[in-house]
Amino acid sequence: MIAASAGNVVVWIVWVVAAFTCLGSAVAVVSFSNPFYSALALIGNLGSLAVLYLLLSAEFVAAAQVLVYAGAVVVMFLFVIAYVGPRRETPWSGGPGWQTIGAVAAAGALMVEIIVAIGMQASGSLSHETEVGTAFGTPAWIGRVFLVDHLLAFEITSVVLLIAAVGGVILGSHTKRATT
Amino acid sequence: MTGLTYGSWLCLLAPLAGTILILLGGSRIPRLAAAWIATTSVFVAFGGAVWAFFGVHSQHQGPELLPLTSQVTVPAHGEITTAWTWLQSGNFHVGLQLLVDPLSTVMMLIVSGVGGLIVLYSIGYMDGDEEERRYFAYIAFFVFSMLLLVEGGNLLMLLVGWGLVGLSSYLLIGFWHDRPSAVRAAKKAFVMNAFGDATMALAFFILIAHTNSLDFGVNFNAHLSGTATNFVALGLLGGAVAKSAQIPLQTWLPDAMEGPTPVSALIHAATMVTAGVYLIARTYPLFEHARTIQLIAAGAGALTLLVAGLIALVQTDIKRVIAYSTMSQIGYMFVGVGVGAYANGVFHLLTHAFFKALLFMTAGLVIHAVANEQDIRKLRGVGRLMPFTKWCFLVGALALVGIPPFSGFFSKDPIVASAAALGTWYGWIFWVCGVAGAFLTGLYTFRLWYLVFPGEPSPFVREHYHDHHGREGAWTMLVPVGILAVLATFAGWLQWTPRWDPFTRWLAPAAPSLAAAVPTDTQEYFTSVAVVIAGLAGLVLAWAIYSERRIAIPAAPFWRRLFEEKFYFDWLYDRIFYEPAVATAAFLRREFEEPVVLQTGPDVGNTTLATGSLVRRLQTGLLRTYVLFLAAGAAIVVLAFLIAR
Amino acid sequence: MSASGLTSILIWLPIAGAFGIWLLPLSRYATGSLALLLSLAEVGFWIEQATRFDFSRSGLQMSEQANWFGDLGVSYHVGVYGFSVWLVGLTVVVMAACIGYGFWVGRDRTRAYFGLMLLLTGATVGVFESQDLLLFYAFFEAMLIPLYVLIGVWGGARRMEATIKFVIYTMAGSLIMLAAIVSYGLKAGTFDLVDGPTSASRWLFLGFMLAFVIKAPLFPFHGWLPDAYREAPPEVAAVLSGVIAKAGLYGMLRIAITKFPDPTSFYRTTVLALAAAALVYGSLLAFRAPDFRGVVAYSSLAQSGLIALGLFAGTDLGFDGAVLQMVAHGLVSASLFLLAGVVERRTTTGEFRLLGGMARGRPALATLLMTVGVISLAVPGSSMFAGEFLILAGVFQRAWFWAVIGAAGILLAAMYMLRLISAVLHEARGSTVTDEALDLRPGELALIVPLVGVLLALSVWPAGISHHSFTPDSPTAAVRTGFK
Amino acid sequence: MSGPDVAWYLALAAVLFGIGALGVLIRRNTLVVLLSLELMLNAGNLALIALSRHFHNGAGQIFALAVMAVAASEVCVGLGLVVALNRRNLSLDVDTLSELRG
Amino acid sequence: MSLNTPHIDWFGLSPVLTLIGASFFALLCAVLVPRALRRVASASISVVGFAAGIVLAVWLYVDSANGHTIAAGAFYRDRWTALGQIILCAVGLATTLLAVEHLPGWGRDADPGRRDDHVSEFFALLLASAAGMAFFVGAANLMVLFLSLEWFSIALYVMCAIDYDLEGSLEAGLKYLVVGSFGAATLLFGSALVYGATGKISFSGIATAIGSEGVTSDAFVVTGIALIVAGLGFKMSAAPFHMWTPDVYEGAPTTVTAWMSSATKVAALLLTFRLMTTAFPHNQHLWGWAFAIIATISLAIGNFAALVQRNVKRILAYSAIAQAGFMLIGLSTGSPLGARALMYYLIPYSAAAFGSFAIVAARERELGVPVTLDNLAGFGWERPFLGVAMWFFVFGFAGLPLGGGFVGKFYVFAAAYDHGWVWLVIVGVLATLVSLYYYLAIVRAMYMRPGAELQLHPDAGVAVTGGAPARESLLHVAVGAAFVVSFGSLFAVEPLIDLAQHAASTLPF
Repeated sequence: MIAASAGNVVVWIVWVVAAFTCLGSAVAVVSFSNPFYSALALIGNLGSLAVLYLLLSAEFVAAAQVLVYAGAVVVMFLFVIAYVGPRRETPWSGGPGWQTIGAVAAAGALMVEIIVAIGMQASGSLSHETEVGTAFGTPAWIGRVFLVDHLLAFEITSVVLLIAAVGGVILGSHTKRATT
Repeated sequence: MTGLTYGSWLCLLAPLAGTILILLGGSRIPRLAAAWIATTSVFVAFGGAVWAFFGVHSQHQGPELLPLTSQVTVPAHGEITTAWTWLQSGNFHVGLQLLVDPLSTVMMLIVSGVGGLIVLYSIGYMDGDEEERRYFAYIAFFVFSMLLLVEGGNLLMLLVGWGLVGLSSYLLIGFWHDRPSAVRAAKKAFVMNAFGDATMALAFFILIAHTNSLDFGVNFNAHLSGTATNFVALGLLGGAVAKSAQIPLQTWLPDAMEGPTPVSALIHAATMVTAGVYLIARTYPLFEHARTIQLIAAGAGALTLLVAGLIALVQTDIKRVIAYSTMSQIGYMFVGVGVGAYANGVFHLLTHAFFKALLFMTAGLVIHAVANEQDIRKLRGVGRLMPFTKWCFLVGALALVGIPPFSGFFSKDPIVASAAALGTWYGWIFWVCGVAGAFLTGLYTFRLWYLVFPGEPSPFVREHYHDHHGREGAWTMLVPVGILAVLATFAGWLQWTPRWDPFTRWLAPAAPSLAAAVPTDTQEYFTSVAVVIAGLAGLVLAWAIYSERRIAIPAAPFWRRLFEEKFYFDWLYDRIFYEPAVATAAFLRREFEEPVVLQTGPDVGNTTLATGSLVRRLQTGLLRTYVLFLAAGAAIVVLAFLIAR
Repeated sequence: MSASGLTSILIWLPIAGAFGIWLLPLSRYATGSLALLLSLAEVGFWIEQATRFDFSRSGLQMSEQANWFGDLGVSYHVGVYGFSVWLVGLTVVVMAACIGYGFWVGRDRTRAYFGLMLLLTGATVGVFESQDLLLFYAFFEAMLIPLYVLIGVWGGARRMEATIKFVIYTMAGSLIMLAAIVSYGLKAGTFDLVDGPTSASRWLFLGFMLAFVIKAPLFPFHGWLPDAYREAPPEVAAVLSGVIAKAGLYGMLRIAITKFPDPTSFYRTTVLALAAAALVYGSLLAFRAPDFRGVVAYSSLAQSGLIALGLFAGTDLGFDGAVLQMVAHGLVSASLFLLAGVVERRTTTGEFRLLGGMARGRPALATLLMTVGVISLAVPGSSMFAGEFLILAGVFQRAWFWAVIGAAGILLAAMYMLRLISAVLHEARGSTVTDEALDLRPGELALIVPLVGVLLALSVWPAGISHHSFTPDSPTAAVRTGFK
Repeated sequence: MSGPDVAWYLALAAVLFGIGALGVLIRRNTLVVLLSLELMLNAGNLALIALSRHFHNGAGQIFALAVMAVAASEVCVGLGLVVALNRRNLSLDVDTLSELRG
Repeated sequence: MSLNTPHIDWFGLSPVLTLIGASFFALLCAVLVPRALRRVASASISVVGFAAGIVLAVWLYVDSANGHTIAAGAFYRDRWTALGQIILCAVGLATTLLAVEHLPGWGRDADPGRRDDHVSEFFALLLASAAGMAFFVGAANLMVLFLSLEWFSIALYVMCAIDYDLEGSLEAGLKYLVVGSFGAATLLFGSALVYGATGKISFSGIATAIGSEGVTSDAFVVTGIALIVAGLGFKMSAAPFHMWTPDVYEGAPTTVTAWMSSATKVAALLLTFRLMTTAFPHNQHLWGWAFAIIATISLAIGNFAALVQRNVKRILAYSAIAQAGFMLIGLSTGSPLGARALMYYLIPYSAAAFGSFAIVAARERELGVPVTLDNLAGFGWERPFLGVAMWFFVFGFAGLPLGGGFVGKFYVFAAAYDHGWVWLVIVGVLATLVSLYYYLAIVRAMYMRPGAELQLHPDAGVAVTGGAPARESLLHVAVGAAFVVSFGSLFAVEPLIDLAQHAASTLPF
């Protein structure tokens, strides 16, 4: 696919840019010593993912990504970070030595194994590409799928969110704290 | 059921009843009551024995010497009664049986008769002991066991009686249980007898394995190979020598003198120790089938009668001297039954019961009168104060030495003669031993006599002698002694083999003497002369040494020491058996049980716990470690799947 | 009630009683007497069972079967054979005596104590009566639970190690047995002991045997024994050696030998060797043991060895003798441990060097200890003698030297028992033997005399058991046919 | 329009997943740990969406949307915990939270 | 535009819906009911909810002889689900009884003004998590699986941390959250891969896809399965994914621990069994072995680590890991017998697990400090009923015939042997042997140490009489129920096995 037809060079360029942004920001999230920057980096990561979603013709998800994540979640993060104040901490430090080594080994192993698996499949079940219609990924289509095929999932999601909200309230409630 | 059956059961159960009565009575009945219960029960037993005797007698046809049969059949002149099946498994079964035949009736009479006299004697002897009741319970129980032994209608019942007499002997030897020496002696006696029981049991196992039965009626030899028979005989012999204190299992008897004197008289002279003789006579077919073993028995007897005689020479304890003489006399009996002259052996058993009991009881009188002193060196001249005792003892002594017309003469000489009758080299060896034994008997017996009875009473005696209301002892003690003195004198006249032999004929149906062991008259006379001369020689020598001091006691330190150490048997057995056993036990306990067996469990446990604390260390409490494990686990599973797919 | 009902009643009456006692808030005295009453009722029911049992018929009698879980062929199946009847009898009698003893000495935490004793009774009876492998296993394990607490709570100073050791040891065996049971049962399609086929698998045989040799125990699997017997309260030790150990031997007879004929003959020599080792080794150690209980403990090791000899002799006499011996020794060791307890209560110790001279002035104690002692050293004519005679005669038919070793063991038995008797009763009075150490009280007599009485009765008629365990066919035949 | 085929997206997702995992494993600051968890979930999302397109069925996208909600909830609770910890003046360094161990 | 929304079998979902409903009402109590009444009100709502849940689940069990999926293939309505829901609701009911008397911060050192904080929310969360689990066991596709997993997980995170005055509680919550989310992410990625291999997310669809396209050994499938195994293994706290368990169980309020230790396992194991047998029957040679190995590791680690613990909650936590190992033995066989074994095992297990933690809770409330083997001394004599119950529970765990655990072990061993895995039986046997030590240690601590020597218990007086303090009557009821179940299941094996058999009958074998 390096010998890509001229038609999708653009797509390729976009993809590469997005991919590298994604990875770069991810690395940044993990490696910034200041959680505040990490959170900002996450925004970049999410944005680049949104772009990739667009390439995958999942407009609605891309939109949701930007709104829900970049919009809500990260902002929540930023608030909390601001609340607890900046706590700098250097990565790769602390804990027993074998912890770090093990960490790299385990994470790396997982990654490599999955990539290997993908490599094995690249020629297999993944090779045949299905051309998708224009309706694919549009909000309307999503809505239909949501309400017809996966109604239950939809409902569950709401319950989960509710529970989380309750939990947040319980844990975050300032009222009547014990004298510590 | 005929008279003899009733008689036999009455004879057996009366003493048992006595025991139980005394036990149940406990401390609620007065001491004398216990004593008289025991005595009566034994005399009742004697009555039963007499009843049985006449029962058998009525059936007893004239004297026929049965041809040598190689099997024990239920005798024509007696019968077996079964109370119930005592032990049964598969098609092996043993009944609680009694056998009444000439042999057993003789034994019953001896046991219950002499026993009765001795129990009567005990009344006086034990008077004042604080545990009298226990004593009489024990002694009645002994009589029961002994009767079970002689009446037992099959080998297992015989063994039961055999073991029970061992038990009661243990109880009586250790009667004064706060004396460590007594307890030790009792244990020794029991364990040695248990050894005999074990060998007998093994012999029985062979019989069971081959014939699946232990009845006298079975023709064992038909089923047994020569070797098997030899082993059976050997096993039985082991029991016999243990019980009868013959070499090599003789060492317990002298120590057994720790018991009260009547006990020594009853158990270790008159009855129990002669059980070995009875056993061989009872199972003679097996022995005759294993002739070698039978001759070994005779050899053991011959050896014992010499060794015991020699040891007796240096003993200083009055009872021990008599004890060794007992061993030696039983040696004679073994020679008798060993060569095959069962009647002679049993006859000597009979007379010996009388005169040996007599000797012990007179000794008992002395001991009782002189503050329980048993050392003959202190007792010099006691005869002056106790004439009756003195003369009775003399009777016993003469009977023992075998001076005519006392009973020993009639019973001892035929044994030696039958040894000669064999005509073989070993026959003659037995003969020589017999004669030599007679000489020793004379020597040690009259050594005892001259040391104790004649002459001026020693100051010790004068000081400690106290009579019993002007008599030498309670009448309960004197009467039996008198009776036995009479018996010891005349019992022998019952038969004089060259001329008349009703006793042999009486026994013939039960234990017909081996034809080869029936001496010719010449042999008889010749032997008698030899034995009597030997006996007199010993007597004279003793007179010369201990009375007249004509001859100094030969100073042979080595021999003296050898005799005093009883030929080192005890020493040897300690080294060979007891100490190794103790050492092994201690070693196992120290080196194996504690470090290995008991420690293995805890060790494993601790190892496990150590592993536990290792695993525990993984639990660092660090969140990241936990995640790491999760991730690593996932990675490994994925890898495994990718490989194994 | 129906004859078969008896079988279940014997199991469940005490268990129900246990729960009853735990639930009812009764006073100390009431609890004790209720427990004693129940145990005596057990004896009564057993007598009923024994009288109703038809000894002339072969095969299982008074059996009851109910579904437990059918998909694996496991059922609640109980019933008795001749020998089970005797072992059940042994159990109920000994338990009654021991409960009585507990009552007499007034154990604290009354309700817990008596509940557990009753639970133990039920479980043990269950072991002897259950005819389903899993049921057997359940009861086999259930015995442990009360024992654990009984030793652990009412035991001596070092009770903790003792209990842990005891439980872990025995469980190690029985869990392996569980594995064996699973595999046997699934292979056979049923866990029923009566219908179950015989198996030729040596592994399974070993799996079962391991449990039994530890429980019995045989040399060298007796690591738990000395501590448990020393630390347990005397009446519990009595139960341990008198009854519980017999469960292991019963297992050998009922399962290992019956269900695995080929492995049995394959490993016969091995087991006989272990048994002989146990006999001699136990006797030797008993001979040097420094205290009352030590002697009895190691002597029961020796006795287990002897009984195993009889079982694995594989001869008529061996089997009959073994059953007889199980009962006889059960009673003997129970009585001995109770006597040990009695002595310890008076002198606060079982150490020989502190004891002695108790015979003087204590006729009852002396007589009883003497009687039990001489019976236990198998003086001819005693029930123990009958048992040992049969066993050795039986094993002699297998090979002569086993019998010789056995005879040697008997000789040693005489030595250690006499040592015990004289160390406690005779010679100089021990430093701990005061005048306050009275003779047996009526209560104690009432506990021990019956046991001794039964022993004497057995001595008068040992055939009563030896010939009424496998009848009518010869034991070997019965075992070969799996008691059909 | 065509582009890099799904394998590339998946590979990207895998790498993202790995980076996220690494973040969780090596960072001690609770907040960053939470952020890294977000990365991992997003990796899952990316894969789902790529495959959803590949198979041309909506399940993947729905799944992804649901996951977003879930992620949001997790963050919500997680941040709640952070606040609570902070209020008790406890360090946010996860390594110091090892009162429970052994 | 018209949406022909799928027909929803509301009855099939009724237990879940009931629980959610109850949860909402409980939540409303937090705002509508005056503080004084909240505890009572929300507790009673919870009781009603769980009771109704049980009733409906039973009804479902009776009514769904032939299982099928509902709500567009998202949820299974069959007896496996129903039976699982019954167990869950029962445990939930018991937990409610236990929780009524639960005081934040163990009451004593928490200031009395706050003892009723969040009590309604607590019950709401309890019900919500129960609903999540009830949904989880019935999940029919990967999405529902993931979502319901998160559903009850999040609820549990909060419940763990709800005693936020105690550092331990917060720590437990955080640890659980992070590890849990990591596991969830793993699970998610695994699902994605499976989806990638088959294009399906419904279990049956996946199975057919794998079967038809013959992609059994497809790299995506196996990798996906592996990641899913890891994700679920975490939930059932099987080694090596177990590390969070001891800490969380110890740190969380004991009430919550009791709930988690029994309910979570039920849900996770039942779902896993269904997932594996329904979606990946063709890969049993992989996951079967995987679970066998995991079982072995769990048995080893759980038992060994438990040996050296002093804190009773930790001991029980490790024992929970080991127990998971036993149940995984049944699971790993993937056979009908294994299904029966698992289902049966869960019943006495959940009862005993709940009960034992409940008893620990009782002791905690009595002493006001964490319960260790040392301060458990004399407990058995002071609180006879609880003592005996604990005795039965732990011996049941140990596989002694004092509870269904005995038969359960027997069953899983049978399953393993039936599957030809003798080695697994041996492993199980040895593990049991090791486990004895600490189970016995608990009983030893309760009965064989004189309680007098530590002057901890304020109310030893009530002990001797055998009567328990009245204030804990509900706790006693709960323990009693658990006791009845765990002991009764030893005798009522046949009926329970029948239930399990029918439940398993709808699984494709």
